[in-house]
Amino acid sequence: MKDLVGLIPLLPLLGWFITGLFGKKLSRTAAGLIACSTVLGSFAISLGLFFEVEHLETHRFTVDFFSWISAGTLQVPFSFLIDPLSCLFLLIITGIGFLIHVYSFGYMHDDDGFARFFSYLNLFVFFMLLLVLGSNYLIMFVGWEGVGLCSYLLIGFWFKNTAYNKAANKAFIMNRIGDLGFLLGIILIFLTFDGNIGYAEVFDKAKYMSSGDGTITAITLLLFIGAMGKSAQIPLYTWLPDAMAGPTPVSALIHAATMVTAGIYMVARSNILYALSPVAMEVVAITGIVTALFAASIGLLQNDIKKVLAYSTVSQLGYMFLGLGVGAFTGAVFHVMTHAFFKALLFLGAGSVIHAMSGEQDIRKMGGLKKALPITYMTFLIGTLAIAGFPLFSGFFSKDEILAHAFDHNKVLWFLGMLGAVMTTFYMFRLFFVTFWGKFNGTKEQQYHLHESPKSMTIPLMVLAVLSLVGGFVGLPEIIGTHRLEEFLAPVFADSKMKLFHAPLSHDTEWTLLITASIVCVVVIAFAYQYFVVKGRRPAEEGEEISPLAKTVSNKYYIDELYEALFTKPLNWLSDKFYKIFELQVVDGIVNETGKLVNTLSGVLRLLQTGRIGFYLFAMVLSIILILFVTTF
Amino acid sequence: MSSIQVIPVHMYVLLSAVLFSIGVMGVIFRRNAIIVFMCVELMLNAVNLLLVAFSSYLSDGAGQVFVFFIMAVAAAEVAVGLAILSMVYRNTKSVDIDTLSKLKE
Amino acid sequence: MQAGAAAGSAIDYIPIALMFIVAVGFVAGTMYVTHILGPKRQTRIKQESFECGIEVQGNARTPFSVKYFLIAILFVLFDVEVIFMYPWAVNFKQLGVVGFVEMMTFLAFFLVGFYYIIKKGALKWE
Amino acid sequence: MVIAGLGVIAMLSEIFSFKKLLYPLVLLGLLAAAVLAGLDWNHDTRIPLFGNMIMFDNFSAAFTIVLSFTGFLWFIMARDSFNEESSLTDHYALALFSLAGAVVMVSFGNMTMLFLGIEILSIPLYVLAGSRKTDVHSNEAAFKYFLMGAFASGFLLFGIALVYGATGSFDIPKISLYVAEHATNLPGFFYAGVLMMLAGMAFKVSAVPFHFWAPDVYQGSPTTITAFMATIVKTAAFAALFRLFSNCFIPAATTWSGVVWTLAALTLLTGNITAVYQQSAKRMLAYSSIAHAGYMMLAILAMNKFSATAVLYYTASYSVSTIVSFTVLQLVAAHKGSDLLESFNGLAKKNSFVAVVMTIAILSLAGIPVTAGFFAKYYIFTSAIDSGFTALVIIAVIASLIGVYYYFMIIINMFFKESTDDSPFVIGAAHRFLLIVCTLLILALGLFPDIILRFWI
Amino acid sequence: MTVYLFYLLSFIAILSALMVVFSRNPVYSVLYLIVTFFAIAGHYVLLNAQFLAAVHVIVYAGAIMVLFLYVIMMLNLNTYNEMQKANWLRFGAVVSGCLLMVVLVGSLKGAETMQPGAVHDANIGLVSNLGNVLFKEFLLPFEVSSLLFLAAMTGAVMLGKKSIRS
Repeated sequence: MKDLVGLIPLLPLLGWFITGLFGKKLSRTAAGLIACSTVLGSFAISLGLFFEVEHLETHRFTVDFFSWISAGTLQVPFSFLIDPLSCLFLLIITGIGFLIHVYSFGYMHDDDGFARFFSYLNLFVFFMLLLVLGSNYLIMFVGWEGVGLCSYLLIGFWFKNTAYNKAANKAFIMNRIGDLGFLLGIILIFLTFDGNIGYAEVFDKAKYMSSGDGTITAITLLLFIGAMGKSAQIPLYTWLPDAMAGPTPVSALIHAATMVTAGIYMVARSNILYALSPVAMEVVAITGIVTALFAASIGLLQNDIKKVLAYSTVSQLGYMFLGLGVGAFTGAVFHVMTHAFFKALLFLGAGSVIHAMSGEQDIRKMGGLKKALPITYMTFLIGTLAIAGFPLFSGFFSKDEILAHAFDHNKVLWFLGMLGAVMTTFYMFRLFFVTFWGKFNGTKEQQYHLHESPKSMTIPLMVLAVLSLVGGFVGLPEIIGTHRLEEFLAPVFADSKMKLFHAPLSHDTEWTLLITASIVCVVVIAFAYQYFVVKGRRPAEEGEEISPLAKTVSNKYYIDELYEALFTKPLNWLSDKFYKIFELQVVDGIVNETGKLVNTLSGVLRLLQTGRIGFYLFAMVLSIILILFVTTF
Repeated sequence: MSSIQVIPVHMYVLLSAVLFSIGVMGVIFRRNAIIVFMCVELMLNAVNLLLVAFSSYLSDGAGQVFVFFIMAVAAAEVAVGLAILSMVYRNTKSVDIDTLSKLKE
Repeated sequence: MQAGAAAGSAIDYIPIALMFIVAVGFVAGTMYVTHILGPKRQTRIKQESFECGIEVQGNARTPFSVKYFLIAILFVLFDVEVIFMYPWAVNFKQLGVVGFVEMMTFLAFFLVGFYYIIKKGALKWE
Repeated sequence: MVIAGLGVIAMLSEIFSFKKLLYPLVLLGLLAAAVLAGLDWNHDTRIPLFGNMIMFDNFSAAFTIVLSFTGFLWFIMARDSFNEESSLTDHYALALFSLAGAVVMVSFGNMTMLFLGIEILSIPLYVLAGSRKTDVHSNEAAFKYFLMGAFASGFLLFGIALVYGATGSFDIPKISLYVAEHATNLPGFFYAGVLMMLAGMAFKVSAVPFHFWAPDVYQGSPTTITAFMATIVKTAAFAALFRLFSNCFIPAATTWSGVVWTLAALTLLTGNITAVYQQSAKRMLAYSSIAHAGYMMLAILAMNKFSATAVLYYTASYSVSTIVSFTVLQLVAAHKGSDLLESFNGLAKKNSFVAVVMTIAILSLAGIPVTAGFFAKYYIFTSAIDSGFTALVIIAVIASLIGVYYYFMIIINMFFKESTDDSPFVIGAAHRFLLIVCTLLILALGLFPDIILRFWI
Repeated sequence: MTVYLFYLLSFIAILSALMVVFSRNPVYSVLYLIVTFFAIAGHYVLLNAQFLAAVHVIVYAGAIMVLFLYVIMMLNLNTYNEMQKANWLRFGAVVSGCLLMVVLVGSLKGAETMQPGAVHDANIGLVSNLGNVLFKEFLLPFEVSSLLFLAAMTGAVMLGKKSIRS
């Protein structure tokens, strides 16, 4: 297997080459098959590696290809590091990547850019694998930029209009800010660890450093800025909802399963550095929880099916960072895995719905789809239960692990986490009920065209459904069973575990937490059921949602009143304000202002270029005078 | 006897500095391209003077040989420059450096 | 070069200075002399240029023909090139064969340029 | 030897009589020059020639290779654009003279050679810039370039004269020896001389505030000539600047480093920010080339053991990417009849090959990984940080972020905009070959940076 | 005597240089520039650079300035009354010129202390010695300069020939 490591990224690259260069000549089927098979190949190899690594006593090995850069003190080999962490990510990327390739086969079938689409997808997979496999920060950075570029291309895949530029530029500027942080972080590492940027060297040195070192904090914070950009954390998150404009498989692969988790991977990879800096840990945790709550609350009022999922992705990413921040590295990675399962499932399900609704994305136009799309309906239900953390579904265990650590770390964090969970459950079931239950609200011909998606789309759905059903069992809390994933990942996080050791929770606390979570989940689902199914409420049309009170007087039900009082009014208000004020004004405002500022400056500076030689000569003379004056007097 | 023995070299430095500055001033003062160009020549001559002064101060021939090359280059520049000038004049009927500002911003 | 050894100051260059003075003086002198010797009967008629009754238009100095311009430019270039030969000529013996070869290469370039100009017909006098 | 290369070039250019043979001969000659330069690689340390007029060390050999290879690519690019010109051979001759000047500039061992090299580089370019004799813009470009160039060389000369006066020699080793020995008691006007030379060179590398000529001249000249200026002239000028300062004036660093710092910062910001506004792709590339000068000045400033490599690597990658971008620009402009950014619209649909190649070149200019440009910037930054210019590096990184913004404008236009017409976009075999070679180079440099870096270190 | 000559020549040089800049008629500018060149040639003679002085007169006064005059005549600029820059610009030009002068003079300190070396070789300016330097030490630049001339010729012809046609 070791010899085949090189093939893992190479195969998708090959696929990109073929589909990209000969895309026009190949038939659609051929192009699709090539793209899928390459990814499948890398998946097979990764699987092999996975088992191999488990049985190595060192649990890690590096594969050197060539000396990449050797400039004086700067010695960077081009080599891959295979260890449990990278293996897990390899499996997620290639596995889910493969499913999504298959899905796209059906989804994109009548798009004229079919081959181009697959070539981009393959290219993306290549860079993502590079990002994960690299044995030093530079390779990671290369992959990092690469995936950014591909997502840029894929978001714009369907865009022919100018409105695209704005969204794209926003995505672009935010990711750039992140990259700036990342790059500076790398350079700082380079300086601090005397010219090393390889994981092995850096982490070995870091092991013996004392906690709370200033430069380490700086490094970790800079890296975290990078992570914020990629993984859409406050304040660099607004690009993700915009990115939903791309084809749905793209949203599933890039903006749910893989790319956005690159930030998590980076932090998890540098766990030892973060373990050295409590400050950074706090920052990560707080950013995470704030983002989680915030995005969840915005999700409450969205009516575009993909927007809802986008905000939920942001909030789930927030949970992962919360996990990292409170030292639950395993939990975070675990959540990455389960989230990849169910969020990919949900996106693909949404895709299938959109496909059936012939392009309609507004849930208010849907309803009662469960008869028309049985498979989609079932799988979507499973996905929803999983994300809601319904007992024994995959989301349940991973979220619980994170929350347990949060509880152990600080009760407030736990409470907020629960609050977020409540909102998540509510908006997900709102989405679910409104879409699949009730009566159909679309146009006649939409209803006429309603149809279940082709096999190539439903099969991945089912596979993912199974995964999100049972995926949780690899990481049972020790009160129930064994946490296989933890054992598997142990070697990666061993050092940082030592650094921030804390006693495990007592068992009854664990139980209490588990049960609380389950009860809350069930109750909220019941609320949602009451509200949207029994009462048959639909989300308000545009403009009404400011005065929910008007709608509530009509019904006498105590439960509804309670619900209104407890959730809807404050949350609607909050959600509304967050969306309108924070997101639209503050974040986008800042981003757009930066753009504007540059443009204005440029407009001013260009005026210097008067085209008059006289002025040019004058400027030269004046500057020479200035130079001589400054340097001599 | 050579003047460099009776006149301190810094007088020459000053002289050529003054001439040079006059040249520069002319360059930014006039608008007639030819005059501007002549002022550039003036600057070059200030440099030549400086070089010669230094060379005979150091009793080193190199300086004067360098002046040769400067002259050669000056000749070449004049040839090309005036050719360009006449070409421009032919097309725009003007050698005013400031009316020639179509390319800008 | 015996003279070189002796030459040490501006004094030895008085002849040159004299020559300049004489040359300039001669030009100035003749101009002056012709000026005073010429008959001066200034009348309005005489002042006017005789254009069969038509008033003179525009500037008396008409522009030169462009076609000499290129020749003038080339003259400058060759002029400077030739100047490089003085020092060589003076030290011809001293520099010996090496110097000769050097100068020949220089001349080779020189002649290539010349050939080029001829070929381009830049010197054509049409 | 470099002289051999020079001879080849010069002689070649004179075979006016049979035009057919000239073109292949030129290409061969350039390759030969590159090979010859490569042959006397590592004739340990430096070979002084003609009483130190030329010092042919690894530095100059490497740059000679880069220059002649760039020249080679450039000639492939320029092939068609000269054909319609009446005097084809003149263009070749002038370009080759200018190239010869560039080679002299990178291997000078004496101020005289530096000066002559600069002039031999510039004078043909003044002419070439104006080679569209009836086009007013071309005239204006030539005029501006010439006038300001002459002015700037005046300053350079004054600087040389002052340095000569202070050190009593034009010979680079002698000067550096003198400066090293009398570092403490150098006369004041020596520093003035250094600064004036700096100003003169800053003009050639188009560093702000001596950059004003660049955008206008770049825009006005024929695109091929612009490509020549943007690649060969910049490379040569930077090599010369670096050679000069690293050999002679390091002891005087305290005087000039502050100035260079300011110039670099100004260049980075002005170049990148102004480019954002531009509507004409050609002009935008002009500003971007100004900005690139800023990055390279970081290396001049850093002046440590990787700087030479960094400059070499940067110039090489920058030249190749620039050649590509200008070639594509030229093709597009020829196709659409305008060099506005809009004329790139929908290129991906029309000719995906060209679009992809252009994208790679642009990414390299923008410094996105797996292209040469990224590592070029990376080395420059690391070498600058090694010498402790962190603040400037941060400015540079921010500037490069702005840079990426406008570079992506072109990519957006190519991929996400619809073209107004749908006339087919075809390119000749020569250009196709050129683009393929360059792209491979860009990627190769990006994937295996060692192939250049192994040289020095 | 030399000293007086020096001051006289310097005075002439500077004065006529100023006249070059400020006289309205281009032809006068040319003539004043020629005067400046003669003055500078005088300086060369004083500095024992006699050969250079001769060359200077031949090249500059003899060739280059003639060319300038020629162009002015050819383009018929002697009557073409040049547009003046805006007054504040001209003022600024003068000011910055003086400023440059001041700064330059200020930055050129250090020369006062330089005393002429004990051994002074008066003959370096002679043709033969220059020839030696030129053809021994400066051989390569000499050859390279021929390349320069070649380039200049090609360029001039390329631009100039068109002028005949049009």
